[in-house]
Amino acid sequence: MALITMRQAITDALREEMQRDDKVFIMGQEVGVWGGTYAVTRGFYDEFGEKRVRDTPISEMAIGGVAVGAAMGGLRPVAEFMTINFAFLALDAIVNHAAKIHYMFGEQMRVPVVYRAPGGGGRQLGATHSHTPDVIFAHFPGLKVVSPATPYDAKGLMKAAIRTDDPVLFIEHHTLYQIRGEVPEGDYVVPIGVSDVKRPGDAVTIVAYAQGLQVALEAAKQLAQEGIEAEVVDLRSLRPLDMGPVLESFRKTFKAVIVEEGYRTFGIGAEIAARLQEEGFDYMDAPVKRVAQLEAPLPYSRELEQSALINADRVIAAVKEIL
Amino acid sequence: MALITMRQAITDALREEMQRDDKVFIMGQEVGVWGGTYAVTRGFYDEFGEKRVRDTPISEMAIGGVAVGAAMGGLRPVAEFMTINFAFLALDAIVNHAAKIHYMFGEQMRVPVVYRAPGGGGRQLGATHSHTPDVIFAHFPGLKVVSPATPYDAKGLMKAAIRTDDPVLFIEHHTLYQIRGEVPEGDYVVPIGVSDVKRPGDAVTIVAYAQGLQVALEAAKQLAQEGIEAEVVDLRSLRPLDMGPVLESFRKTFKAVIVEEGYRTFGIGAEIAARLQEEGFDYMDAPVKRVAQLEAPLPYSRELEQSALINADRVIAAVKEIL
Amino acid sequence: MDKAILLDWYRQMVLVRRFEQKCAELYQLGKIGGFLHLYIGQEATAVGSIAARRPQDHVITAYRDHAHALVVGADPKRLMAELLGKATGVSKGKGGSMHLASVEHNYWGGYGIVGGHIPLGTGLALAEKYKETDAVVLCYMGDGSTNIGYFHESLNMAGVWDLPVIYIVENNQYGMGTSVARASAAPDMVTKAAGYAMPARKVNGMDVIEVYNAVRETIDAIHAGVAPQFLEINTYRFEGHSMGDPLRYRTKDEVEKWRGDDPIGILERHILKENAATKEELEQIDDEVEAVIEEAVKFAEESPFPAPEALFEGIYVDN
Amino acid sequence: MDKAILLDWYRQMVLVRRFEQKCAELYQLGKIGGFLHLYIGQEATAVGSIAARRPQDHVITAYRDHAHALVVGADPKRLMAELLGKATGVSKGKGGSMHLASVEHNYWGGYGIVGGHIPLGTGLALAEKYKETDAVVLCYMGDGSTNIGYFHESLNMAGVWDLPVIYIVENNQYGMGTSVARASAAPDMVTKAAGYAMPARKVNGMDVIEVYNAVRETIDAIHAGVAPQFLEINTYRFEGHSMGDPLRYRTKDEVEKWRGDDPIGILERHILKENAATKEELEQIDDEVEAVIEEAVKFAEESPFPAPEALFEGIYVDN
Ligand SMILES: Cc1ncc(C[n+]2csc(CCOP(=O)(O)OP(=O)(O)O)c2C)c(N)n1
Ligand SMILES: Cc1ncc(C[n+]2csc(CCOP(=O)(O)OP(=O)(O)O)c2C)c(N)n1
Ligand SMILES: [Mg+2]
Ligand SMILES: [Mg+2]
Repeated sequence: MALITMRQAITDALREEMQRDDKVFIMGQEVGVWGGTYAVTRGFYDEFGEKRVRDTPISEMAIGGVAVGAAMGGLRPVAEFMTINFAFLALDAIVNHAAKIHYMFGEQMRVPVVYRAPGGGGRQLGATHSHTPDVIFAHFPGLKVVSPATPYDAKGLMKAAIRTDDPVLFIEHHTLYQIRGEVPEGDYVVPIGVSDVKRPGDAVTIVAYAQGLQVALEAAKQLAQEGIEAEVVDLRSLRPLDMGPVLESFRKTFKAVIVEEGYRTFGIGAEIAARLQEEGFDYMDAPVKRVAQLEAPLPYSRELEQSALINADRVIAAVKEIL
Repeated sequence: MALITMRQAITDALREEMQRDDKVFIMGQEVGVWGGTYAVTRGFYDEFGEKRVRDTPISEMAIGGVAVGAAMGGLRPVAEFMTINFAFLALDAIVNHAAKIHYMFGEQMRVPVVYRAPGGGGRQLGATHSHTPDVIFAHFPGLKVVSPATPYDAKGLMKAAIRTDDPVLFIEHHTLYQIRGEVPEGDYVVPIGVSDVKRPGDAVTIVAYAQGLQVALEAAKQLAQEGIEAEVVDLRSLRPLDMGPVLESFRKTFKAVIVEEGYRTFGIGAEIAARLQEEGFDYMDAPVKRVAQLEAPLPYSRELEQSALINADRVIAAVKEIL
Repeated sequence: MDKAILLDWYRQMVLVRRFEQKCAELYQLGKIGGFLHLYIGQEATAVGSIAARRPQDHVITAYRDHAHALVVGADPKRLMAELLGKATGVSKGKGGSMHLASVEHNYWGGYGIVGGHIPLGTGLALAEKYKETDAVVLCYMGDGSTNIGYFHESLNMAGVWDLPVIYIVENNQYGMGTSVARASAAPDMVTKAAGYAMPARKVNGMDVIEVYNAVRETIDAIHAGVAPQFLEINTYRFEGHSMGDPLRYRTKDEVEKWRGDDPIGILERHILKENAATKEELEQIDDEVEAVIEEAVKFAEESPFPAPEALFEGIYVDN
Repeated sequence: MDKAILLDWYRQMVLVRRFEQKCAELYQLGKIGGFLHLYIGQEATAVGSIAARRPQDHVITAYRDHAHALVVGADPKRLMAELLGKATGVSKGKGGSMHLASVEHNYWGGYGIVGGHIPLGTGLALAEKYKETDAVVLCYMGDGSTNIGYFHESLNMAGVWDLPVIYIVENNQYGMGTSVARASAAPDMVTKAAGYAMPARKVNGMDVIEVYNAVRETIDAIHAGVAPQFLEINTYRFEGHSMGDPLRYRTKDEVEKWRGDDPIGILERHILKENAATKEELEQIDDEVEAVIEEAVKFAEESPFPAPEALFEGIYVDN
C-alpha cells in the first residue's frame, strides 16, 4: 500500500485504464499541452500522444455531445469539464443524450462515456465558479453519478466508471486533490452504487460524501473526544443511491445528520432525510438534521464565503441538537 | 368573475401587462407570426407589433442570456422557452447570470426577466421532451420559481412575475392549459412565495403544485366519498418555498403525502418531507409519503408512459398506507 | 445513370411519400401520438444522399427522420410498429416518431432536441478517424438548427480535428414558422461554413440525381483528405412543420410554386424522358410500395404493446 | 492626434499596467484570492477603444476586466478594494477580480463564464434599440470564446435584429494554453463574422491610435445604419493566463518578440517622436499614476471586510 494523494489516485486510474484499453481516450480543455488545470493529466500528452489526449476548444456543448457520439461509435471517452460549473452548458447533452440514448432507442446503442468534473466552493472563485450542483445531475435516471472522498475510492471508482457501459459523471471536489490515503498497488475496482461505512460508531449516523465526508470525519474525531462515537457513512455514489448502509446504521443509532457541501434546499440531504423517515420511521428518535451550504450565491470575499460553507463545528452542533 | 382557461388567464396577464408597461416585451421561438406553439400569444404579433413580440432563432442560450442583458438595460422581457426541456440549454444563463447578477455585483444591476416554460409529461413526446425538471431550477438561490395550477393563480402570479425586479422562471404544465377556473375582471396579483390551501380537511395533508395539484384534488374528491377529508396545500412557488401553510396543516393532520409530477429521487417532495420531519417532528404520526414519477426516461408508448406518471389512484393508495 | 438505379430511387421516394401519408392518416386516427414531422417534399435529399454512401458510412439526423430510416434499409414493419408504440418497433416503442434508429444499418437516429445530434454525428466521425477506418458520417440537420450553439461548436471541433463528416443542411426554407431570412443573419447557408474554413456547396434538393452526385463527390473529397465538408441542400416541405401547424407563415402561392418542383415528379419525368421505364412500370412500383405499407401497418397493428416491465428495462446496461 | 489626448492615453495605459503589477504582488502576498487574470500587454485595446465611445455607450467584457474598469473611469480605490474582498469594493467584495463593474459608468462587468456575457451585451444593445437611443455596446471577448455556442447564437441574433453592438475580439493568440490555430477551425477571426453577414475588420492592438480610429469609425458605421459590427484586435498577453500558469505552451522567443511591440513603448516612442511631451513629462505621469495606485492600495487595505449579514443581502430585490 502506498500513501498517495487523491490527484495521484485519479491520475493512476486514468493512466492504467489507457494502458489497458486503447479505446480509452481523454478530451477536454487544457488536458494536453497544459497538463490539466488541476495537473491530473500531467505528462499524458507526451506519453499517449495527441490522438488520445485531445485538447478541445472552449465548447462545452460539443465536449458533452461529441463524447457521446464517440462512445456510440465504440470508443470509451473520458471527457473533462474544466469545472463542473461549465457542465451546466452541457446539461442537455448529458441528460438528454448520454443518459437516455440507451433506453430511448430500445437498447440499440451504448454510451460508455465518463465525464470528469472538478468542482466545489472555498477557493474564492466567486458565485459562478464555486458550485457543488451534484444533486441536479443525480436527479436524472440513466446517468450514474459518483463523487469519491478518498484516494482509494477515487481510483477504484474511476476504473469502474471507465469500464461500465453506462454514462458516468465523476465529480471531483477540488479541495480534496491533496488528501492522502492508502491505495493498493494492483488493479481493483470500487463498485458504483455502493455506500461505505468510513467510521464505525453507535451514537449517531453521519451521512456524507466527497468534501462533506472529510468534514464529517473531522467532526466525528472531535465528537469522539467527548465520548460521542459517530458512525460515518460515505455515499460515494449519488445515483444509484445505496441507502442500505445508511439505514442499517440508522437502525442502530436512531439519529442522523447529513453533511453535504451543496445548497440545502432541494439538495442531496433532502432525499436522504426523506428516505430515512420513509424507511426507518420506527427508528427515528429525533429529526434527521442537514448541514449544508447557506443559501446565497457564493461571494468572493474570503470570510464571507467561508461563513456559507460547511465545517466540523456546524456538524458537531447539529449532532448535539439531536443527541 | 369569468370562467376561463389557464391558457386564457396567462394570455390576459401578458396582454394587460404589455398594455400597462411598454417596457414589457415578449421574445421566443414562434411567439409571433405562429402565435405561440401553445397559442398563448395568439394575436399579439398583430396587436403589439414585431418590436414587442419578437420571434427568435432556435438559440436557447441567447434567449436566456439576451433577455438578461435586456433586463439589465431597463426592459422587462418575458422570454419564452418553447418547452422547459429546451431550457436545459439555457441553464448557465439562468443560473449563473439571471440569478446571480444582482448579488454578485453588489446590487449594481437588476434583472427583471420572466422566463416562461411550458412542460410536463403525458403527451407521448418521448424522453427528451417530457421533463418536469422544476426541482433543478428551484435549487439555486437568486432565481424565483413558480408553477401555478389554476387560472386564478396563473394570472396573478404572471403579473407578480413581470412586476418583480427579480428573475422568475414561470413553469406552465402543458396539460393544464385547458383547465377552467374563476378569474376576477380587474387587476390583481398573487404574491410569489406564498403557498395556498386549495381544499380544507383534517385527515391528511396533501402537498402538491401544478399538474400534481389537479391530481391531488381528484384524489381528495374520491377520498371524501369514503369520508376521508384531505387538506390540499398548493405550493405555487418552489423558490421561495413557503412551508407555513404546509406545517400548519400537518400540525392538524399529523400525516402528509406529497404529489409531484417530476422524478421522486432528489425531487420536490424530498425537500418537503425533510422539512416536515425537521420542523414538525413532534406531529409525525406516520412517515411522510411521496407520489412522483417512476424513475425511467419517459417512453413514447402511451400506456407505458402513463404507467410512469402520477395519478389519483396512486395518491389514494399512499394516503391509505398512512391513515 | 443506370436504369435500375433510377427505378430504385423512384421506388424509395415513393415509399417515403406513401409511408408519410399513411402516418398522417394514422395520426388522425389517434394511433400515432406525440409529435409527427413529415418528410413530404424532401424525399430526394434522403434518397440521393444515402444512395451515395457506402454501408460503413453513418447516418444521423433530427426528428424528421422517417425517410432516412426507410432509405438506409430499416424494415418498414418495425418502423411503423415504432410509430404505433409497439414492442416490435425499432426502438421497442420507447422512441416514437422522433427517435427511429437502426444501428445495424449504421443509422443512429432520430433526435428531438434541435441541433443536439450534431455533436453526436461529430463524435461518430471522431470514432471512425480514431479507429483509422475510411467511414464517413452524413450528419443531416434543418436550416433552423444552424442557429443553435451545438452547430457552431460541433463544426468548429470537427474542423480543428479534420473529422470525416459531411454536415448536410436540409434547407426547407423554414424552421417551424420562421423563414430562413428571419432566423439567420446570413441567410445563405453556405456562408455559415466559412467560419470553420469548411468547403461548402449548394445543391438542388428537388433533383435526386444532383443530390446523389454532390454527396458522392463530397465523400470522395473526404477520402482525398479534405474533411469535414458542408452541403446546403435546398428543398421544401409540402406539409406543415408537424401535425397541427396553423400554416400562417407562408402563402398558398409559395407552396404551389414548390409543389411544381415535386422531386418525385421530376424524377418520374426524367425516367420517362430517358425511356428508363414506362408509365405502367412506374405504376407497378407504386403498387408494390402500397403493399409494403399495408404489410407494415398490419404488422404494426397486430404487434403487442410493450409489457409493463419494459418501463424499467434498458435504463442501464450494468445494473 | 491632440497632444493632451495622447498624454491621457499614455496615463491610462500606465495606470492599467501598474495596477496589474500591483495586483500580482498582492496576489503573491495572499491578499487577493481566487483567479486573477492580468491585462499586461493588451492595454492599447481597452484604452483606444473606450476612448472612442461616448458616455452613453456600454462596455461589457469577460474576466480579464480590470483595465476596462479603470479606463471607463471607475475609482481605482474601489476597484482595489473589490480585489481585496472589501465592503467598499465596487461589487461590495462579492464579485472579486472576475466581476468588477461600474454601472454608473455604463460598465456592466466582468464575467467568469467564457462567452456568457456575449448575450448580455447583445441584450443591452437590444434595450438601446428598443428605447430608440443612439447608444452602442462594446462587447469584448477573447479569441478562445469565439468557439462557444454563446458567441454563435448571440452574433446571429444581433444580426437578425440589427442590434447596435460591436463585438470586439481581443485576440491575444491563446485561450489559456491553446493557440488560436489549435482551437479555431478558421484561425482568422474576421472570417467568423461571415456566417452572420457582419462587417469585420482586423486591427493592430498594439497601437492605441489605430485601435481608437477603428472603433471610432465602427461606431460611426453603426450610426450610419450598419449594425452589428465585428472587430478583431490583435494583441498579446505578456504574462500567464492567470496566476500559476505553467507557461508550457509558448516559447520565450515568441514572448520576447511580442514584448518588442509593447503598446506602452510604441505610444511613448510616438509621443517623443512627435514632441508631444518630453521624457521627463512622461516620467511625471508615471509618478502620478504610482501615487494613485498607492492611494488605492491604502484605501483597500484600510477598508473593512463585509459584515457577516452581507451574505444574505442582495440575493433578491423584492423579498
Ligand atoms: C433545442 C430545441 N429548441 C426548440 C425546439 C422546437 N422545435 C422543434 S423543430 C423546430 C424547428 C426546426 O427547424 P429546422 O431545423 O429548419 O428543421 P425542419 O423542421 O425544417 O426540418 C423547433 C423550433 C426543439 N425541438 N429543440
Ligand atoms: C464556459 C467556460 N469554459 C471554460 C472556462 C475556463 N477558462 C477560463 S478563461 C479560459 C480561456 C479563455 O480564452 P480567451 O477567450 O482567448 O480569453 P483570454 O484569457 O485570452 O483573455 C478558459 C478555458 C470558463 N471560465 N468558462
Ligand atoms: Mg427547416
Ligand atoms: Mg485569448
